[in-house]
Amino acid sequence: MSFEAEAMIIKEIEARFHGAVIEAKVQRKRRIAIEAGKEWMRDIAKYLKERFDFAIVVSVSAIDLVQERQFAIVYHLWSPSHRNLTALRTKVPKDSARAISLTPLFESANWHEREAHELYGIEFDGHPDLGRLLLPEDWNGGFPFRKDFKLAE
Amino acid sequence: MRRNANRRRAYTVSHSIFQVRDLLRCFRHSSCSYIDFYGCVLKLCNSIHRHRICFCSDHRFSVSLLLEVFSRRNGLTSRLTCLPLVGKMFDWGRASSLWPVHIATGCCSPEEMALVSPRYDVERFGVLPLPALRQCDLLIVLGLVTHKMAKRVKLIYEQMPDPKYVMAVGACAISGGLFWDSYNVIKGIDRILPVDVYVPGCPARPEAFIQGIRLLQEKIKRGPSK
Amino acid sequence: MSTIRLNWGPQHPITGHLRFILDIDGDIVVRATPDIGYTHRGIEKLAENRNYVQIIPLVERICNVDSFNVSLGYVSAVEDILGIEPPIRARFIRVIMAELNRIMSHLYWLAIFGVAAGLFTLIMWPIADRELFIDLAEMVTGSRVTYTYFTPGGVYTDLPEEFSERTLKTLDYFEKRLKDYETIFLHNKLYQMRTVDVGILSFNDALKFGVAGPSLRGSGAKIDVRQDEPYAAYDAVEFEVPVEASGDSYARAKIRFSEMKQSVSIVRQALKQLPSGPIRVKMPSVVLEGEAYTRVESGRGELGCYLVSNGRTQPERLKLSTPSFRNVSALAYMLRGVKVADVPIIYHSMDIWPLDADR
Amino acid sequence: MDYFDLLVKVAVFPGMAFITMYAYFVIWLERKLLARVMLRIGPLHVGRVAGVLQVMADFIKLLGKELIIPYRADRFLFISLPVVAVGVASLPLAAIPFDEYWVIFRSEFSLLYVFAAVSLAPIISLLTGWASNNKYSFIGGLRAAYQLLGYEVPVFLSLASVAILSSSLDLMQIVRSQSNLWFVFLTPMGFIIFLISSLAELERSPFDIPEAEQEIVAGWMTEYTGISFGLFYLANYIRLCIVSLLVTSLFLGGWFGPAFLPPMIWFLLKSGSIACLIILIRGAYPRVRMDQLLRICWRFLIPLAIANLAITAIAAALITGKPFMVW
Repeated sequence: MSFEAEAMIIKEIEARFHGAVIEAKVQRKRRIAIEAGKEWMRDIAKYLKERFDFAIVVSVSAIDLVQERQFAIVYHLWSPSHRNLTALRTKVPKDSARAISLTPLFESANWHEREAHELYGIEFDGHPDLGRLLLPEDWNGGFPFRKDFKLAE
Repeated sequence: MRRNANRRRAYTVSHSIFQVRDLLRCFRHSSCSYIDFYGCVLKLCNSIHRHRICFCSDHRFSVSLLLEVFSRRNGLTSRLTCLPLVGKMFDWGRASSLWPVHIATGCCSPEEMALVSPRYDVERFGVLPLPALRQCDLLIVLGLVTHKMAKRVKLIYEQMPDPKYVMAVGACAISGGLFWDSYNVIKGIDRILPVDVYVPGCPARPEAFIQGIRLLQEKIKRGPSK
Repeated sequence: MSTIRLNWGPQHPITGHLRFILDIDGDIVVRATPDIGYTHRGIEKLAENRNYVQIIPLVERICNVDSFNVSLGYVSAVEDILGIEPPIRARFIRVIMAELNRIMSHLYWLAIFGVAAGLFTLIMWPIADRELFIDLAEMVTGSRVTYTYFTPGGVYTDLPEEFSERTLKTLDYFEKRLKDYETIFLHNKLYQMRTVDVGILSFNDALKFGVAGPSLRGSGAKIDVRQDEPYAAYDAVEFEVPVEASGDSYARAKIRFSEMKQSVSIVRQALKQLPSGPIRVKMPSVVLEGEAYTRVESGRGELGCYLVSNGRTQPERLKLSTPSFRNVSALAYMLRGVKVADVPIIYHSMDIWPLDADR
Repeated sequence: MDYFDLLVKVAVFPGMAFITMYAYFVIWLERKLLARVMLRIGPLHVGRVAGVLQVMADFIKLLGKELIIPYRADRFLFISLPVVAVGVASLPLAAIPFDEYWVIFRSEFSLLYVFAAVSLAPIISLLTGWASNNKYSFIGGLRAAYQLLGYEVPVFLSLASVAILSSSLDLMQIVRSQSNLWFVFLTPMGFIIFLISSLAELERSPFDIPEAEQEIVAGWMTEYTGISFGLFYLANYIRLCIVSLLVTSLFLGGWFGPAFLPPMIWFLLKSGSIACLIILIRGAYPRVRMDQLLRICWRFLIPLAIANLAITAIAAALITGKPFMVW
């Protein structure tokens, strides 16, 4: 099975953002994973949106990488016309967890980023409203989704 | 089902509004009687009244209280209200007409919907869901209660008029269930509310619901425990 | 003139598990803020402490009116990571159960949407008919709403013998009932008065807010995971993806009615083609390192399951991107400037299940 | 006038005891009938037969429940309004003739009296909404007042056609003049308009906007607990009974009917079937919006009612030969 459409997207991204893209690969059919530096996220996303019609952010997941002392932030973008899902991935250090928000670009990333902010404590620069979403109003137990937050035994 | 809902158990939730509950706990219909014609009506009402003022009401009275006041003023030593038959009648009325308040707290809510639907039709037993909590007397806690919801459940319970009953439905409401190690789920609703009936299941089946309602009715019909 | 602030929920006859903070000016909603999180259990965090099979019942609880579809999303993610492929019979069974569940989910929606306009008959009829489908599911799995039937590598047990016959009978009956619903709902003049041109969500706005599922297709976007990237055995059955262009509450309602019809036809086809053979492949004992993102079309819309494994028995990260979470974020925009009486209609036309949004 | 006679009439038969029993019956009937429409059984186990004691159990329970008066509510109004509501709701009963003999109070202008009393009800709702000091109650009260603007005019226009047909404002006279032909056949449009607008007047589905459960919880009744809620509940159903009795007197020929049943039975049968109709409508139609109700009333019902009135007046003038003969 060959992945021509996927390879084409990767090729264009790599050509356009040479040096910014750390890793780009086809995972399986209709799944692309691109890893980039965090300062390039908005540019790559913008290019993906305008060039390949990646219009919807379907999910924003943060991952706590314990060994690397980093957070990985994964944006999943869906392109209705290309029928393709791209995982746009970046890493931010745990100590200064700041990332550039994609909400000005994709309104659909708004609540997902709020959630990541609330549960992991990642700051998103340029996000309009990082208010409380899921946890109780008077929650002060830290960021529950970090690995160092221990659940009851 | 627990015969006596007065369960002294330290709860770990520390929200300011929950503190009042401790003071009110002994005034439950089943543990103590302020509405059930067994004397000491006025005293208990007054003490509840002091704590309730912050929520919703600045005064409370009930027909039984009026009867009590009337009979004391006229030197009747409240004989009328002590008649066992009158008490029995009220117990029957309460048991036969349980109006549950509409609050969905967790995943058992579709099963509650099935409960009022044609196949299980709980209106046969006089259970009629009503929109406004001021008119309701049965709080069905449907499944898990998170910390955020717990404050509301608490408030809802305080705002319901006495006598009121609580039914904990589902494993989550009883003990935390599947989410026993979650950081946001209260491990058992009886930590914040006095529960009358426990209905197990995850989610509880409508048959179990009906059984729970029947048990509650029996409990009410037996009258207050002394 | 000053506005009045209304708090709708969590104890309110329509809102279910979430709260709306409505600022109203007269009869017009000036600002609406959905406030979710009343059922936030941290399922994704809990999943990091469970092994892969133990997570299935956990995941089902995020949307237990639609649990076949939700667990299908998770199970296929596990299969992607393990690199196993379920046998063909299991895939057809998955399609059958998923579509039956879609009908159940839409019937549940119909009940709530009917009552949003104050007609209590319409809460009872669909729920009563939903019971028939629950019976079918119970026959197969032994449980009413949370089944834990799909396992990585296939399904848990085979279908009972009389299942096919009874399903066909139920479907015949249900098609007749569907006509009744259309009479009392879709063709009811008063319902049309309440829903047509209410809560319009344009195509561009729908894409912008990332709305999912029937709500998205009601705005004219032909996006359906079952067609975009067929999973299970959806490539072997024929079906249409209904699309309405107008984007109002009535269009979203119509979409769900058409989807129920399509589901009936899909189940019939799948039952006809149902091959014999094994129902499960064995799970490998070693979990590989890797990640997978699977999408399924649940009753409420696209559900994404992002699973990261680090080779241990417990996943590194499980992220569920749920349709209700995506839809509820669009509500703040949709409810601005509408009449107070339209708020329940718009809210329930999106078919939001707050448990699903909170996770 | 015999005072004992009057006392019996006020207290027992057409008066309070009867109307309470009737309302009790209608509440029970509504729960059973709606349950049947919804494919359910309805109340069953309370009381030996078909849950007949269900409503009694409800009221006994409400009697024993705590009464909560909201903080900063208008206490006097809040406590007194439920009682006033029941009183006001049963006021029209005084002038409704059940028979040639069974009427509490006869007057030349009883029709006007009845409708003056009937249109007091929204005032109660408005006051209740205001007295409760609750946003939902307040909105509900305001909605009731708005609704009044919608249905009041068509009600009176359709009544005018009845008055023209019988050349009288006396309810007794109106019923008597239907001894041969009921007015529902003479002015069917008036009947339909009256029925629709009385649904709005009763705040019942599809016009239950002031107590729209899905929007404003229980409308103006939101804050009421215990027996004060019970009294409002009773008052609502008393109003329903009154309207069904009125429709019977005005359009369905009152107590007239074939001789194999006593006249009183005919009267109750007819009004009971009107009550059933009103109940069944609740099982079939969703609620409309406020602006839609006003649009229905002003764009549709009022022109129809005026046309109906004109046609009735002209036809009556032609037939009787007396132009503008009324009173």
